[in-house]
Amino acid sequence: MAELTYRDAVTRGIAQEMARDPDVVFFGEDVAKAGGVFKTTVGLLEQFGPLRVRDPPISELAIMGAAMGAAMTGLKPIAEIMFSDFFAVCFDYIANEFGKSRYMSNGQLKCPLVVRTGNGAGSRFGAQHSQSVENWCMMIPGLKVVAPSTPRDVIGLLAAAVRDPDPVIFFEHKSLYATKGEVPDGEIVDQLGTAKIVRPGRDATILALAFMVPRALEAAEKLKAEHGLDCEVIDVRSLVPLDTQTILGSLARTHRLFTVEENPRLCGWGAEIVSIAADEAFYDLDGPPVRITTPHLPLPATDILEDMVLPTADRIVDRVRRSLSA
Amino acid sequence: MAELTYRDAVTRGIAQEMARDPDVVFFGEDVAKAGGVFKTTVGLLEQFGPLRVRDPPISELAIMGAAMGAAMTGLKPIAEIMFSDFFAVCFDYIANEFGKSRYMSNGQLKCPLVVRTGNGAGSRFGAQHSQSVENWCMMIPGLKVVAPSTPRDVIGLLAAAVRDPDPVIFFEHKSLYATKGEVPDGEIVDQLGTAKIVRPGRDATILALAFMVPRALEAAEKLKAEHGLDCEVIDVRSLVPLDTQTILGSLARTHRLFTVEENPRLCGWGAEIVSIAADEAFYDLDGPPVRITTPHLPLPATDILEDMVLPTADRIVDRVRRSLSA
Amino acid sequence: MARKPAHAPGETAGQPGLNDDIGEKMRLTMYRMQVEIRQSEQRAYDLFLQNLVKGTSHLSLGQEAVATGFAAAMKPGDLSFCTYRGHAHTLARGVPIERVLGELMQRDNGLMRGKGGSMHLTSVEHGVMGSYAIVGAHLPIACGAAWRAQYKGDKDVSVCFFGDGTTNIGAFHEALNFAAVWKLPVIFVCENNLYMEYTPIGEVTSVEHPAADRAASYGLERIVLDGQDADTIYRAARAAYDKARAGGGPSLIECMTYRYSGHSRADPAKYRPDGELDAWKKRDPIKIYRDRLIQFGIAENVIAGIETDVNRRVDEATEKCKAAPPPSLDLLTSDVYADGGWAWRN
Amino acid sequence: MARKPAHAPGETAGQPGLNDDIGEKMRLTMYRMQVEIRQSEQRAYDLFLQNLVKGTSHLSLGQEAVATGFAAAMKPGDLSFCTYRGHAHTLARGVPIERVLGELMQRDNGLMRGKGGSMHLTSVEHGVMGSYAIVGAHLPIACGAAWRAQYKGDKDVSVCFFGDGTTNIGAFHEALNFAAVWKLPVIFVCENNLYMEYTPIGEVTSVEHPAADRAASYGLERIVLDGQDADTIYRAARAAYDKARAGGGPSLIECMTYRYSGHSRADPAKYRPDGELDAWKKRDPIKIYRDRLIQFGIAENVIAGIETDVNRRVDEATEKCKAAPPPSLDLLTSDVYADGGWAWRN
Ligand SMILES: Cc1ncc(C[n+]2csc(CCOP(=O)(O)OP(=O)(O)O)c2C)c(N)n1
Ligand SMILES: Cc1ncc(C[n+]2csc(CCOP(=O)(O)OP(=O)(O)O)c2C)c(N)n1
Ligand SMILES: [Mg+2]
Ligand SMILES: [Mg+2]
Repeated sequence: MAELTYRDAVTRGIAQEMARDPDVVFFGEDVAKAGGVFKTTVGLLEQFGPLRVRDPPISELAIMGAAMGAAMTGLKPIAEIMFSDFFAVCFDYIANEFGKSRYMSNGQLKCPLVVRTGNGAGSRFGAQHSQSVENWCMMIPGLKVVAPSTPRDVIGLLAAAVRDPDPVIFFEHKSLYATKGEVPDGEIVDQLGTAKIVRPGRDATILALAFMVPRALEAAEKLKAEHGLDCEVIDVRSLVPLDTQTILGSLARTHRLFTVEENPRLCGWGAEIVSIAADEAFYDLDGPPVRITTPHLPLPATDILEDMVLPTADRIVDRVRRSLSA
Repeated sequence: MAELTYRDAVTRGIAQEMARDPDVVFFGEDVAKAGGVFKTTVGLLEQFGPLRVRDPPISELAIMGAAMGAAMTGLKPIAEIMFSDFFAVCFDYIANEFGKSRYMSNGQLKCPLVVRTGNGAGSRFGAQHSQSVENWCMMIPGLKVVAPSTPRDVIGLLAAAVRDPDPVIFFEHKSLYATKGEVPDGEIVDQLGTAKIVRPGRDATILALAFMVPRALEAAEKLKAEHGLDCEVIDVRSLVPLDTQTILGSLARTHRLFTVEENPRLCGWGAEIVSIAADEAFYDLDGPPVRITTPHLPLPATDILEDMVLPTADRIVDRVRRSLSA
Repeated sequence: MARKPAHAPGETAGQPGLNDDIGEKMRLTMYRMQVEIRQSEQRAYDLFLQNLVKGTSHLSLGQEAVATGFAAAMKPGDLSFCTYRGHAHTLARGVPIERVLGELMQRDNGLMRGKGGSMHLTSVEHGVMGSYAIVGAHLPIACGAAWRAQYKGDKDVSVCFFGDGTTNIGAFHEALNFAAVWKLPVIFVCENNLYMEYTPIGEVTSVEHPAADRAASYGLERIVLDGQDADTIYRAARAAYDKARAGGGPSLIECMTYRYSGHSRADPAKYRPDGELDAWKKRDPIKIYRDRLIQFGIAENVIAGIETDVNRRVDEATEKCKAAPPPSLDLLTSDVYADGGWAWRN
Repeated sequence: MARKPAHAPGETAGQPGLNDDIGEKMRLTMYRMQVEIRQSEQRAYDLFLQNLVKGTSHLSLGQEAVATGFAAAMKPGDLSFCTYRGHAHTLARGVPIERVLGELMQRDNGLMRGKGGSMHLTSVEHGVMGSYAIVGAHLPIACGAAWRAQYKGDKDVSVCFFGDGTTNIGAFHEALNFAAVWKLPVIFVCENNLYMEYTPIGEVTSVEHPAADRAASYGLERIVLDGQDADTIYRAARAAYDKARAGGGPSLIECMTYRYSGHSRADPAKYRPDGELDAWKKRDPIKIYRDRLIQFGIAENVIAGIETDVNRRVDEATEKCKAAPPPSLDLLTSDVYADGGWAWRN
């Protein structure tokens, strides 16, 4: 067991997989010599050499396309897109290529790649460098989509992603890079498509993802301490495959559902899960399912405005308390 | 009054606005000399001349960026992106630019443009030319998103879009181009953000968009004739702004909600509306709200497979009937 | 502009003859290939008129020499990346006619059993790593395949075919620079058929030769070829493959050619100036090649034998397709994910 | 590669002197501009060290001459499109220092009252039509503004600044071709500071001069300038503006320059080879320009007067920013839509 930052867990996760499989290659803007703009990949070039860890030009189309071509023909590439906002400049691969080639070719083509990216707000970078865009990927058939909230999950889910035979979009949260957590020694391999109950509870189910998980946990503690409400918190972890069993199982016990999303409101993952719950578990629900999201806005740069816009523990507490006492 | 195809309504809608306002310009691949690959813009070049109707290169980034720059500085551009699937090659403008510049500049910049596009399935074009991608746009803050289902709405909503001071994404449905409808003479101007009850009913509310509207209507007639169920059908028309008043108002009368979406399941507009209904109208609901969608799949090319995949009137009938009798 | 092939007709006539660097066997192979593409494409067109081809389709009638010259120069294991206009390149790699027509006719015997359609022909066993319908998307993908070859020390070369109009999209630029900097074994082949869909390429392009005139931007040699002469293509292709295999990096090759039919099945191609089609038909690649074979002393009956044989095979393929059932319905949800299924939830 | 400026130092020294085509008044203006940018950027850096600049910021220390030369050649109404590294270009258009520093410090007096942040400086009244943080995105946008000018017969010119690294992204290619074909009054200015973020541009680019060596791809003239000499920039800029206004279409201009600090505030720039920074500092644009003024006989006290005045104004601006309140909270939901609000539903 060691304490590791989420940032260092990224490095260790990549290294674990590169050491295991020589077909794993890694590339992205400034990831090699410079170790990445978020310093998530320091030392990988030295460890694995310039053939396996490479600095491409500022050419996100080339990066994503090359990852796909390499994956199709036998490598297991990990590509980094520096900020998830930049998915918009290479969205063709995400939306039209990665997840469709196997289907269109009737199973002839494969696309076992991982795209890692820095997602989310909190750094006061403004509207084009702070977005939480996991729903841009969740909505595309054929992809898998993961977003870990702890260092341990970073390693385990990254390993699962690299070993998965399908294209996986791997969302790291920029505001979690500096956070720390216990990580066991040795190889860690987790499983895609599994949510985790990170705090059991009886009165309500709160779903959260990535940076929202610690906030939901904090809210749950406050709800308990201040209002006597015992909430179950589930770290969704994997949007596709979605662990509806764990989610609906929890709902069957608590009878109330809250989702805490960082992405802007419209068509977020919370909407999808709420619509599943409303359809399939309607009679389990003792009250309206509630989505707590970033409002449907571009993100402001200024600290006090950015702090207002993301769901906070206090906002979660307030919303859950009001809803449960209604 | 005249009968017009949806296709010709596009031409007439553009012409109406270009005749009214010399700042309206129109461009897109093959739209000028050739009149568009879907023949939606035949004659516009002749009517408005080569300075106002132009053929750019295959450069969707240039097209979208140029539309934005022109809009920012005083024109009212209408840009065509041939197939909505190609939004993926210019998604940066949709996701990161159009809807954010006003906000980021604290109101200094404006972006009054319209992007028209051919959306949806039914032409056996396969996975990269058949998608229904209105949710790609609905999820982005700062945009407005419209999808007409009739020739009259094409003209009216296009006029409203062109006159709107914000960026509007205008989804035309490829499978509706050949359909006909009555259109009044003279100028037609509709209003964004308004849904339309196209068939009143008491037993359930069925929401549909674009190509799914005629199918929902057909289903409603069958439900009435064959099962005595009287369904209200609402043409959502505008995803942003969303006319939640009309939708929730209907739900308050019928107490049951169904959405009929062509886009693949995850994070579609149906999820958003169901999550609104579940939260805000929970106690109006007499049973689970149900989403009828294209399954979460890439689209197959073959006719019999494509016909299976989209929601049909029969599938709607079956789902509604089973749900209401449960 | 850019309406004249850069090389005069009969340019290769001065070559040493049948036993030159190409030789009789390869020439007969290339003739057969061109005839097969011609007849298959013509058949696709006829079947469309009979309402037996559904969806869209993009023919290469008139462009047969490019596909032929490149495919003939390939080694097994070399990889092709095509566009929606990919029937020719697919056939040229040896994919059975039946499997191509079957896909166009949306039958169960189609290359992808009808799931992909005419724009996405793929046959991994023949090295056809897919046909891509988003303009430009496959150029970076081909780079990735070439990177794999470079990394693994495999000796295969990736070749990526695209049109003139594609040179104006961002992915073209990114792929070319990327391939040049990483010295990837990839060949970019621009089939300049003078039109991006319905608009003449000259009206939307800042240079006369949309690919070749930009080669210098990537430190590459400027190459413009007569796309109607399979020998010319073959020689250039061989050189490019050799260079790529020797670690010399990418090539960008522009081939001047012409499509006889419209852009896609919906297009009557009325935008073309009078006489343009006729002028190009005078330089028909199959006619050019047939004349050369004759000139080199190949017997007329050998040539006719190839033509008849191809014709028979196209007929047979057509009949098989007509008799083939439609795809089975369970294909709808198969092969989204590697486990064979489509489950996005548990 | 590409590490040496293309022109030797002091190149303009042979010009006819103070009353040449530029003249004393313009030269003093350009000196003041460069000093103002230098001191404001230095102040931004100091404020960052004091933890008073939040978020990120990208300084143009060392690159002052480019912004100055272009802005000085502009007419009112001309439009600037900048990147995240846009403070210099914004100041050069006459935007008050206070408004720029205020935005960096996330105060209510900021140019966008803190909503945009340092990467998105915009001042429409000064012709600064935004700063864009997605590499390449603003090149097509500048084309659109130029199209409007062409269509309306307005005489303004759009200028679009970007870095060397930006030349490898698709939008660069699409914008250049588009502008060339439509003959738009737009000027593309590549500030080649030798690095795309942390990676030397030569390691990721297929040509030595990432912009200029690609000009021919768009039928444009190859132009590489000494980016440390404001006079050189000014003259080239004037010519490009004149050409654009006369309907001669776009220009692509590569200016060799260097940033003294890291890419952004988080970057200590350790990847630079020893001595590189020092070598460039020997050709400091402000030093070059100051020496020229002296050489042309401008009195030392006039020059020092400018410096002192700018210093005072930067101090004043700083104090105003420190005293300024944070943005009011209702800004959060304002100006998403043209009605001033953010309602996506009724
Ligand atoms: C990104 C994108 N934009 C537009 C289209 C529509 N489209 C399909 S083919 C084509 C023309 C391509 O021209 P060219 O590259 O010359 O190839 P050709 O069809 O002539 O072989 C266009 C515009 C597309 N498929 N993808
Ligand atoms: C599409 C995109 N990719 C990557 C980035 C991250 N990024 C920001 S600045 C930069 C380097 C740009 O280099 P250059 O164009 O030379 O400009 P400079 O910063 O040197 O002025 C990169 C890679 C981005 N903002 N947008
Ligand atoms: Mg073409
Ligand atoms: Mg740079």
